[in-house]
Amino acid sequence: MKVSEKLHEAKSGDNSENLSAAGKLAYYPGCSLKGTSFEYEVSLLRILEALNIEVKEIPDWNCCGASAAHSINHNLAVALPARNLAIAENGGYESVLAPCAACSNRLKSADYELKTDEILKKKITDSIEMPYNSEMSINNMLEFLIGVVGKDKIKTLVKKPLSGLKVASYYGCLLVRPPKIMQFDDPENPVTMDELVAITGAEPVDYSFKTECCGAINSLSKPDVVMALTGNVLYDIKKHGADLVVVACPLCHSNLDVRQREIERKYDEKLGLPVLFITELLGLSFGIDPKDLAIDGHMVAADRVLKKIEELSK
Amino acid sequence: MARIGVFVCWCGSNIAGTVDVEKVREEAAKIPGVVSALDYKYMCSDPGQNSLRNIIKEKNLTGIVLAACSPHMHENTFRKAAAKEGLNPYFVEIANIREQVSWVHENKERATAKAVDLMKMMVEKVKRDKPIEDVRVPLNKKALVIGGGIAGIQAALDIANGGVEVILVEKEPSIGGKMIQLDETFPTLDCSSCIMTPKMVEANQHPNIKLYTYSEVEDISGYIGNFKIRIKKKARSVIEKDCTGCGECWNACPMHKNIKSEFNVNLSERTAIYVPFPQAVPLVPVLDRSVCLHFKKGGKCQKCYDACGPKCINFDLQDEIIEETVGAIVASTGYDLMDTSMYGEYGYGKYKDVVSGLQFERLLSASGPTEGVIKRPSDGKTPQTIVFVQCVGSRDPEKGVPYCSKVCCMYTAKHAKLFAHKVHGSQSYVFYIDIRSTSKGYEEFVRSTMEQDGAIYLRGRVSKIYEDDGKLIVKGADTLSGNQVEIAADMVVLATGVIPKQGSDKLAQMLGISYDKYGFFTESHPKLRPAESSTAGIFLAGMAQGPRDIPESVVSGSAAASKILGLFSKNEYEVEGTIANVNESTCVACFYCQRVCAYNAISKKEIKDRSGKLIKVVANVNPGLCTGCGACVNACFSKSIDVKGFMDDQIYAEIKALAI
Amino acid sequence: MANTKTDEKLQKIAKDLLESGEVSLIIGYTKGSNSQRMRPLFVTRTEDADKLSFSPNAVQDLAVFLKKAEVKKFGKIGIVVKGCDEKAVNALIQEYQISRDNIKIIGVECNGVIRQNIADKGETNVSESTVYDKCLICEEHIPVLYDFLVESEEPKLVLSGKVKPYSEIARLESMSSEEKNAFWANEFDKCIKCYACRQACPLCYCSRCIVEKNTPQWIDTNSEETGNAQWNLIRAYHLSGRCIGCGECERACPVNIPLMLINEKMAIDVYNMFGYKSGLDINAKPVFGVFSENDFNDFIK
Amino acid sequence: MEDKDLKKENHVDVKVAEAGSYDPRIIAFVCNWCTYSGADLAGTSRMKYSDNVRVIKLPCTGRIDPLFIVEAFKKGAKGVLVSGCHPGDCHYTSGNYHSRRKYATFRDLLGYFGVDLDRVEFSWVSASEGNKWVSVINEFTDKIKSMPGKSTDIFTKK
Repeated sequence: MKVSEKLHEAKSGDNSENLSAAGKLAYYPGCSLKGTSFEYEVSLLRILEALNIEVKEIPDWNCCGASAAHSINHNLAVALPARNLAIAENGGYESVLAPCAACSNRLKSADYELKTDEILKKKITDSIEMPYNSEMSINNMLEFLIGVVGKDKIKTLVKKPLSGLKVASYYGCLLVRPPKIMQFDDPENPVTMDELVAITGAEPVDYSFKTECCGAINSLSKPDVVMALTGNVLYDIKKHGADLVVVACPLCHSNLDVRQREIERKYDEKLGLPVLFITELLGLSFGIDPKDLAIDGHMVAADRVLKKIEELSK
Repeated sequence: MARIGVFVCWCGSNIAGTVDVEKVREEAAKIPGVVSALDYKYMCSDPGQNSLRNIIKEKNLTGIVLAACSPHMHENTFRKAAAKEGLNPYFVEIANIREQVSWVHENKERATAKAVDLMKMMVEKVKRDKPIEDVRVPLNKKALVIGGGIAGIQAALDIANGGVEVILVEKEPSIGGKMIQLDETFPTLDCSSCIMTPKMVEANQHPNIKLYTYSEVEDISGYIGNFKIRIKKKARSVIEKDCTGCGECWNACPMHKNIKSEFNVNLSERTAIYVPFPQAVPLVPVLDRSVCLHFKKGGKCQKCYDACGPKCINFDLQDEIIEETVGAIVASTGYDLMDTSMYGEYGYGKYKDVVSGLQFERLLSASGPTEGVIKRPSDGKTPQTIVFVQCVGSRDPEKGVPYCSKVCCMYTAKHAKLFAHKVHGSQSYVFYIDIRSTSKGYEEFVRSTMEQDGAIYLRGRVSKIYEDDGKLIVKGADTLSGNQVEIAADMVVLATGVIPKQGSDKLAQMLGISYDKYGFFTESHPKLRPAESSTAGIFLAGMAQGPRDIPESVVSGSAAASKILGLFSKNEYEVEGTIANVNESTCVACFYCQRVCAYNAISKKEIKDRSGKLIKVVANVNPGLCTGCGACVNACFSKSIDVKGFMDDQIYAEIKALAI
Repeated sequence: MANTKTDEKLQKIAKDLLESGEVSLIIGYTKGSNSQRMRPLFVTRTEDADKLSFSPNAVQDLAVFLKKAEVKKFGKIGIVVKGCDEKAVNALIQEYQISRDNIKIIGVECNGVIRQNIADKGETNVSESTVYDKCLICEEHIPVLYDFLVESEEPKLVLSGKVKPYSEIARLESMSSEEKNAFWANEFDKCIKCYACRQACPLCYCSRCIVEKNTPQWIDTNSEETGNAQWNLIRAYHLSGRCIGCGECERACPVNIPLMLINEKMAIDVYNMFGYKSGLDINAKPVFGVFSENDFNDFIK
Repeated sequence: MEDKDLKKENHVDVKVAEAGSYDPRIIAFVCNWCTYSGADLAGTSRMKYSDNVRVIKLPCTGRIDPLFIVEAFKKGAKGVLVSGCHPGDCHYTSGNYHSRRKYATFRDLLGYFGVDLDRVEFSWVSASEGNKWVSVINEFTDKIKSMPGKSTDIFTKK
């Protein structure tokens, strides 16, 4: 028990400033962004470049434990994200960006548990053989854009306003829940993604299933359930007249995008709703070439929407 | 020189069976200052008391110790007996050798040793007793009632009818509170305004009641019998005594858009100069300066002034400060309804047809925005299906409050019933957790809503409400059948929970009364002193204390009134003399005592010399407020404050008497 | 010795304050009889302001004078304070002993003061091995509240972490009751009841100290083992949650009782239990003037 | 129930063995409204408990000054108990909260000075908890009796 340590309060970092100070922002990509959702990473890195913000990928990062660990082994489920966080913290980073909703959820949950449970903290830091003090802010994509980058800064980069385009934001479950841990936006009626949509100049579309379950985890085991749930979301979006959907979660994306054709066949009703990542939409409004944003990497082609954007901008 | 008498009671064999009372007596006689030591079978009996009185006289005693039963039993008996012989009653101390010795120990020798110790302690204590005089506080026989809802009006009327002057202060432009906003009242379905307006008028016209509406209590100081209050009468911009309430002014006001009517809970609009509702008391409009064109646009518009016959509009009126002195106060500030923004899934504020219970009340009311025809806010159509959601905020520790708001079960049943009566062939659904209908006629009322009026009650919570094709889809659980249900409704009514009036915590701090973590005022004792606050002279009534319905509010108003009339039936208020006392010569005015005092009993006192020059500031104890708890003594570093009856040197002497 | 820039700034502020009549007395430091000592200076005339000075030898907490009647009578007072001393001013304001309106705080940035015993032997270097322990844990090198700030010309104090401040506390905490008892019995045995600790403390301002109250006499006044322990206990207890850690009591003790080990231990405990540090905010309620329903309860059955 | 019976038996054992054995003095400072009434209730219920305790009654735990504890030690007490109303039950609304804060700190200070903290006990005993009073006193007495060697402190003359 060192006196000096006891009396020194943890100094909380203000992340809204000093963005230019390179090396302060750690980036945790997670598996999806390196694989099935490569579009997310490509577009993210492009807009960060445009925003002149440097992020550093956490060296030697490992799985966040999202898909299985947390339902099997509690200690493992905390230790996996804790290792990533500890690497970042010990590397002197002040905040972590985890664009994948599942990753950010796991990182935040682990951080929360370590903050509130001294015994667990001891156990985990012993097992990862690194200290961890819960001193970083952990951000999902929306928190990062709104809280760290800031709306004003994003606004300055919108070169090609998407006015006339109607965009529905789909939040899914993990971005805002559980509220006690996420501490971000209204868990039942979130609005941050809509705010970002509004910044691009597009019109946010309000609809009823913003936070309804997409079926996510049953994707492989019970595809029927997934199709029914995702179908509910997509048809409601369609009914409210959206041109496209934006998401900030790889799993949401794959259910809404990859399954769309199947859903159309099953319910015998056309949807044709391109599903973009919020980073791609922002990129478009920044005037970045769609190809550079990997927009051609989706199952539901966005050609029609891109054409509409071109027409509107004329 | 102390002349102490010690009396050891046998209490039959209750004490004498386990304690060697003679030995106790012998030991007492050895103590310096003890001039008389006696033992007797029953000290509390008449002969016992008489011998005690005789010896006080005979030996000219300066203090007595009774080694007997618990002071909680007979301390008063013996104090009274001593007082009859001219001895200060506080010069009586009890050594509890029954409840805390003979009844709890078995070994006679050891029990006797303990009894001797306790007796010695009390002898040392009584030697150091100082005469204590009970404090008499003169009473200003005038009462202040804060809040003019049903509880406050009832309290004011009862006090006034008892012949005592009352000042009734109401923040809003009219008295009436929440009750006047209601349509009909459960379980009798009599119309709220029909029973409320006569009371409001009576309060306004009562010769003993001085009514200040659109006014707030700004400051309160003093104590029971002598509270100094400052009331801010906000500038109404209308000269009350000249106004006839004709309505020409508000009819002439050009500002009649986008100002939401508070009375109709945002369901209609009002003008800048307005009366909140047609039966307002007093029927004098208020000019809302925050929206009035005259004030916003540099004095150009004066349409109301032009329209006013008696020319009683005066834009230059200023806030007025009224100072009064009262002897007692009733705090009846009422309640607010909980904000439901934490229930994003219910869409209140997003979907126009999701309304609160109080809004529905206005939709039902013949004086409401739809003149009593139920129309939904979005398109004015009469709904055929309404879903009522109970416990929105109540009994929800996660998002709202853990307590039950008490009135929602009943008003929801009433809403469903009135809906069935007004819209024939309609259907209502009620989601509930439990139904709480425990007063006279309440259970029957809920039953008939189900059985005769066909409301379908579903035991479960609503998880989500969303709009679909002009309908509100209500998703919820019916836990009795174990099914998920989805109801397509035209309208949804949220039974929002009850919270204390905004700012009631500030008022409580001003009054120096305690309040719970939600902000409801706390009773002095939850069961035995439910009308009293923790501070003498301040009484509580109505929902400010916690959720309750109209009859209970009326009862509590009357209870507070009867307490005040009882208090005022004497000319002076008597307080036990065991209160704190400041040593002004050593006090350094750090005011830790003031910080820990739960009763606001400590104030700053300036000591000045003859020329009026300030010498020093010291703490000062207000005898009317002090309860003698002694927290201040503990807080004082230099021991410059002490509490009579438990003085520092007495406790020191008690400990010393136990030295081994 | 020549005036440093710091001295010039101090003198200018003092002159302005006195000239404008904003204060009628300024309490500050001036150079002492030897080059390694600073002593207090009371300036009432503008021409004397030139004597004001500051250096890492300005050890004394001048706030102690604010409790003196002789000083109080001046009404409006200016005072030169380091970060630690300034906390005493704040605590005095919190406890109504002085009014914020009546005091002009001339804060000096301080990067540590040299322990006087080694300064007397010629030490002039400010480093982690020459300053007081309080400087090693100092978080207020710049005072938290001031009307004027005089920046330091001294280099920032570099902490290698090799010198552990108040390391004795941890050692004591790990001892058994008997060992602690023996440790303190030995220390308090030296006490001669001179009350220098009390006189040097800016927060011991009672006009009649508890030890001087004789009805009842809770604390034995003669200098013997049990009375000494009681005195030291009650002094520490009365300063718990209030002590701002200036260390003047320990410095004043003629028999070298390590009083800061007690004060600092209590500061840590109070912070751990109630999250409160003394003297940081003049608007904060003192920790023992308030309570929370959720206060630490574990020790109560 | 069984537990309680057992305790009773143990207690009787102590009594039998008491002649000539360690007989420590215990002083209890209690509030008038809760603990004193609780102790009275133990009496009216004819519960039996250790007779080593001497009770000093005060209006409220808020009045029980830490100085009393030191003084009790000085006068030879081997154990000191402070007891009052449970949180939320204080007759004077907050006296027990204020004293809890002070005692948390004072206790640390005593421990730091080498007083065995087993010798100072704090409890909440309500007016209806005669049985709790009995168990608090018995357990505390047993604890003090079991530690005759540890009863020195720097407040009493050696």
